[in-house]
Amino acid sequence: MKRTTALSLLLALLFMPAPEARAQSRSETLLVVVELGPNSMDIHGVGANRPAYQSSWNLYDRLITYGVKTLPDGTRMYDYSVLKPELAESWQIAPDGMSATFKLRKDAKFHDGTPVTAKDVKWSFDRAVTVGGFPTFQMKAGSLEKPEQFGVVDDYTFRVAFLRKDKLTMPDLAVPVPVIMNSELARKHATSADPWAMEWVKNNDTGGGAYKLESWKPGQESIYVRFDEWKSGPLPKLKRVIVREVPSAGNRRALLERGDADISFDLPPKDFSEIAAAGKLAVVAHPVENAHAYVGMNVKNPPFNNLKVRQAVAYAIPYEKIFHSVMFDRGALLMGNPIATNTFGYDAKLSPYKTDMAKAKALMADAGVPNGFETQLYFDQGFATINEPAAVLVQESLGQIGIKTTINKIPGANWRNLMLKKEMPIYVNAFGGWLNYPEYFFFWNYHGQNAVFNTMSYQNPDMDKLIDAARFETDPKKYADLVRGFTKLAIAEVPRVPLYQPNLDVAMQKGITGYQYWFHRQLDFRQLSKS
Amino acid sequence: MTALLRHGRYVLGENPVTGLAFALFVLLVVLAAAGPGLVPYDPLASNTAEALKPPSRAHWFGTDQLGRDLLSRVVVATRLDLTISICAVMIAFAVGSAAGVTGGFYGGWTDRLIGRVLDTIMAFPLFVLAMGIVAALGNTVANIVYATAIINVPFYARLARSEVMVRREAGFIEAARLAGNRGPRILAMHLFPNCLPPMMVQISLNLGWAILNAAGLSFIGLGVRPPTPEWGIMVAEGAAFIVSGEWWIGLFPGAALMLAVFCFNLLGDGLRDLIDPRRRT
Amino acid sequence: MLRLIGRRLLAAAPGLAGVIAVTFLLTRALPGDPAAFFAGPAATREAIEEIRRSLGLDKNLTVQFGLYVRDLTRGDLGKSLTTGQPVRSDLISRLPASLELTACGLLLAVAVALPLGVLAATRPGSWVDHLCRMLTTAGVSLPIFFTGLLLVYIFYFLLGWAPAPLGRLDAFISPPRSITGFFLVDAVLGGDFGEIRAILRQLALPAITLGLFAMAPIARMTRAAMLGVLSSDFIRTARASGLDRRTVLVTYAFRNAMLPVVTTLGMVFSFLLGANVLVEKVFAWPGIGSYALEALIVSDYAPVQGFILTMASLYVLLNLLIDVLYGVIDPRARIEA
Amino acid sequence: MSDPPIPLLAVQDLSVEFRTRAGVVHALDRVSFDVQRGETVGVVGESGSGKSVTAFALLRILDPSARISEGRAVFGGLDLVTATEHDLGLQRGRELSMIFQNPRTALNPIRPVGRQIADVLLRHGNVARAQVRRRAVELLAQVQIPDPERRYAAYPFQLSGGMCQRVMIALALACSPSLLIADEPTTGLDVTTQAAIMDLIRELAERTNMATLLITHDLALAAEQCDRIVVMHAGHVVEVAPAEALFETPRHPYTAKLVAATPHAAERLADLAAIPGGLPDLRGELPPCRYRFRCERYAPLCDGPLPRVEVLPGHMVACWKPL
Repeated sequence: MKRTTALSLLLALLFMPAPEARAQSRSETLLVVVELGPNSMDIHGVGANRPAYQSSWNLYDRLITYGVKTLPDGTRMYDYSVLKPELAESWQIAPDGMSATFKLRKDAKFHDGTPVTAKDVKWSFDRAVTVGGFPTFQMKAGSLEKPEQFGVVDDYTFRVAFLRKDKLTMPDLAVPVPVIMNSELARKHATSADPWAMEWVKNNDTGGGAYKLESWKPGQESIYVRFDEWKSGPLPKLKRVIVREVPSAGNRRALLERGDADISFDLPPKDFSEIAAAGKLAVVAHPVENAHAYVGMNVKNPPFNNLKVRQAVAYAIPYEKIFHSVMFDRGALLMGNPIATNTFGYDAKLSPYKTDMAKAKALMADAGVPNGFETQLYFDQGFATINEPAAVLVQESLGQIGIKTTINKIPGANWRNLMLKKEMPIYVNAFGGWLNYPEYFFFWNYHGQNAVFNTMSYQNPDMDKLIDAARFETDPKKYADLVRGFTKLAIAEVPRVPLYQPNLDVAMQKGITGYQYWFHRQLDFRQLSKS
Repeated sequence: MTALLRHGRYVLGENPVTGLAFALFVLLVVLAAAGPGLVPYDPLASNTAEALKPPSRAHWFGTDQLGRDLLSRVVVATRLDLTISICAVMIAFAVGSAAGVTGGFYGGWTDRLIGRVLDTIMAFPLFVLAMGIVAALGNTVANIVYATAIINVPFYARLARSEVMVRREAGFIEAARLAGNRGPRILAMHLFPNCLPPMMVQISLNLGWAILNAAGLSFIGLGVRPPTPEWGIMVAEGAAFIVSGEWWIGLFPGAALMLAVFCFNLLGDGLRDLIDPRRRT
Repeated sequence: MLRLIGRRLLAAAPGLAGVIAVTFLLTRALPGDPAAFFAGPAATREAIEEIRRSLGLDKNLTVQFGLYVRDLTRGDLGKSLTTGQPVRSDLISRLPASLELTACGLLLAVAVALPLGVLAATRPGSWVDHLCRMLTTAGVSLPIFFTGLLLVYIFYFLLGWAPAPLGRLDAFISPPRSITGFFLVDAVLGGDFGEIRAILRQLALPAITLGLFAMAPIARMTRAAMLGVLSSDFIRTARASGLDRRTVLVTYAFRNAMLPVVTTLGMVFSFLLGANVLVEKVFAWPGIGSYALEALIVSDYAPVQGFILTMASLYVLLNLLIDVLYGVIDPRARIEA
Repeated sequence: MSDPPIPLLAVQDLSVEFRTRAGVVHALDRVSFDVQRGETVGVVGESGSGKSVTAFALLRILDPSARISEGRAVFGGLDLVTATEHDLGLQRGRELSMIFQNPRTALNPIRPVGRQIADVLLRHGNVARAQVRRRAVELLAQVQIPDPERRYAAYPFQLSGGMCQRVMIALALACSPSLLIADEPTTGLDVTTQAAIMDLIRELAERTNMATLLITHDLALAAEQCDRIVVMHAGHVVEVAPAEALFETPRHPYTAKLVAATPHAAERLADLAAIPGGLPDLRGELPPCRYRFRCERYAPLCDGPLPRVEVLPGHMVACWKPL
């Protein structure tokens, strides 16, 4: 019948091989496939998500940045101990150590051609500390709190006054938040209700960074093109970068393996271990600094307010089983040690915990609950690929010492809610800090100020004393003792049981070189090249 | 009774596909009832040493990421999946036909009111409504059943209403009314039984659809609570392993799901042939 | 005809009002607290309260509902926090993608299911009948996301026939000049054959996945309708007056059988719009389905409400279209309306 | 006497059975009769006696579950039973056509009546495409449909029962067939329309010397319209005779009862004798004479094979003890 011939013609047409894609533009364009794309181009925007940091990092300049160091295995990473110039050519710390003066580059321009001056830096920093939410919080972490601290000496000289001698202030100027915005362009779109032009900057590029924003279709893709007049560093090699959102992890892997995508960094650990083993693609692995996945317990309410019960849990956790069959060894095993392997103060011998069911049962008896109890085990559905199997393994092993748990898979929005309420008895979660200092990690996770990340609502004045001292201790020996002090206390009190340090794995075609690991765990396009 | 049996045998005989579907249905019911007793392993016991093994003599369907035996999980899941779909469809059938029949029989503003409510449910994108309900009330099995039931109510209500509207003026209804039966008795005794045949077909088609709906919810993370074995969740988990080559994790639960839905749909067709007077030449 | 459209729209108004109210309540019942979610991980309580106030979520429900309806009348569907854009512009830019995919899916399903249904009806009880039933039922028995992933695995990953599941167009080809927003239509208007082929290749797998899912109800309804019509009196007259097989089957029987099939097509189309939420997730298709799904999971109200409202109005428009189509095919409906 | 002319239609020992859920139904058993050119033959019997099945069998438009198990039906040199579908297709609607009982449902509800007539004309090709519409309008006029030009585009639901039947007739006579089978053409119509339709059929038949096979349960109508009458009972032809002879001297007990049960203007309702019993179940084992259970004249003799007795020339009766 004629209808079947029409159908077969259509099918043949569909499945003929594609026309040879424009090879020339392919070699200068990088295709990144991600699970979730940016929801804003403005790092100061309300609710800007992590992919938004990547856009801002590449679209904007900062005053200074970190150096680079090459690891024994040949991979490169940022060096948090070395600060290098970016927009600022040079800077001096005042003799009294209470301020820093930056000399700006004279030839730097914004994407729309207007020259970059100190007043842009002033406007941008004032914006960061007053707009509230996460950016203001991050600036405060480096004692950058008030607009009065920022002064314009002349068009190309900018001064920052310190509130206190905080060794985090200078490094905090190199994190994604303190960007330099084209204040003239932004102010044109500001209104009385929106003085900082949040609405406009969210969707537009007021930067002067190495890449300009070519187009952005939220929820689909964002395309960046090289800013050829960029002066704040060596001109990047890639002309164009496309970040395309592909929700299904399976498809992302298929795209990589068939060579249609160049780079991806949010695949499940199992895929990374198999891709690495296959060797067709290059996989760069790097344990995430100052981070760990943990089983947290609420120390305020029974049953986990009882230290013996917490220790029993610490001995019942199947560390190796989780690390192998959930993470496929992609990371570093911590077995109860709160400090990450590549963070100052790490000492494997400090933590006594390992999987020892007999000891765990004994501790349960000592705790006065030999036949255990019922409770609820929670995890964030957003990270279900890893947390769900881990929760199931934890549930099974805790069951063997009498702790019967039902698992609750909580959608993203509700997870933040429960974390704020701090009512979850026991849960699987993870945290990573940007600034690679142990006291910065403890300040967020163990300090009595009970920040949202102190999910266990653990408050112990001794712990607070140790952390606060360490934050402002300049003598290296005393600093080391303080760090050892609060680490041992955290292990003894075990409000949470650190499991492992996850990897930031990045899979890329063999032709991609120059990848560098950054603390914000996003891609820096500026060092990448594609042969 | 013998006439029905002979009639039944004729339809099954003449139409092997319906026969096959009926056999499948019996198998499913047996698995649901005796499943947990028959399985070689504990469906919840993890064994990481044996993780991600392909089908072998020890594990006919292979093992999943935590080393749990897939055959046991697929078999044990039968009970849960059948319960979800049967309960959901029964609720939808009860509520739907009650609404449809009352609407059709009494007419007037009750009919219009019920009609508007049905329109609202029908206007909703069905799957999104289910997602909303489960997301709002939490993903317990009961909520999944209610969500699946609500979105199926309009099908039954519409069917019941049209059947009743057609027969409302029929002679025997007038006679029953004259004999002093009040409204509800007429509805229950006379009108409702007539709606049953087309309803049977809708029920069987719906059963299949209800299971698929539960699977869809699992795929977006709103399915049954882990670690309970349920086909939808296992297919959703398996989906992530297709590209990496562990095809069996998703395939076997998918096959079980397909067989169940397949069986219900074919039963639906078979029932229609059984009931459709025209086919009874 | 206009009277029919007017009457139909009027009848749909209460339904739509119901949808608006239920959506509002449903989204407010969602467990998550968007303020907490969008305040970011390091937010303090005050930061969250501040965001809650800016979102207007601190007012009581009735006030919020009043505000919502007022905005609605002004066509303002609020702002999505996930994409940061006004919901209306998101929906407008994404709706063509969903409609194009669903329409192609339906077209494929119809192109296969109608002949199958007719074939099965003309040879009841034969192997063709059973094959048709088995085939279409198999299509609908697998969860749609699984069929999608399987097709990607086989046709893209293993065989390499299909293009990468990267959404509506290969990353390196720019979309056709947008006239209607429907890539296929724009490309045809643009006349660039290579572009049309690229778009069709990208549409192939997702459309087939959707099509497979829609085939069963269409084939089953066609078979039943054809069986019904073939045993009617006027077909016997047609055969008795010696009309050839094709005229009897197509012009007489099929044309009449189209009436119930058209109603099913309407129902299947609206059902597909709901089901392609999952297909969009698998094929990274930038449609309104995946958009609403993302928003639902993070309890971002505005897009979910916008999506449901769009779907509800699409449903009403669709029913209207079916009635008009019904009138075209069946003079009785047209003349009595 | 020259040897009898070759009949237009000769049906010999036609048997039909239906495969149903409850077993095989032997609907027709060795039915035989002839129709001469230009003659009007009536086929009468209670409903369910196989009258319509005979008609459908001739045109082979039986239900798919039916099967012609034996017999021949020679029509103008062609055996309708064994003819290929193609050859039969050429005959249907051209040489041999049929009209049905409920005219409104027997027409395509969503296609203008004129177009339906045009379809038949186009199919049998004896009218050029350009002329088809004019010819169809002429046909509508021929069957006395008022304002045929406008009615061409009308739909069946817009016409009355009588009007639809006229369209049916126009449809059937479009290619001036040599034999018209009319299956209960006037049942369900009011008496005046009934008479008009029957007159129309007879007038058109005479004009083209067309033979008519009138199937009806109304004996009075048959008597009035037909030259010869075939009486059927439970799939058997029990008696064939010229109309008057059948009424004056019915020879088969069943025919006699039928005649007695037919109201004449004169008689009163009370005199009408009902025929006891009902048609036998055609599925089970059946005695050779299927009227046996209802026949007072039954005798062991009747258990032999059913005879065909030529009691008078042209008057056949299938009974061992005719009246």
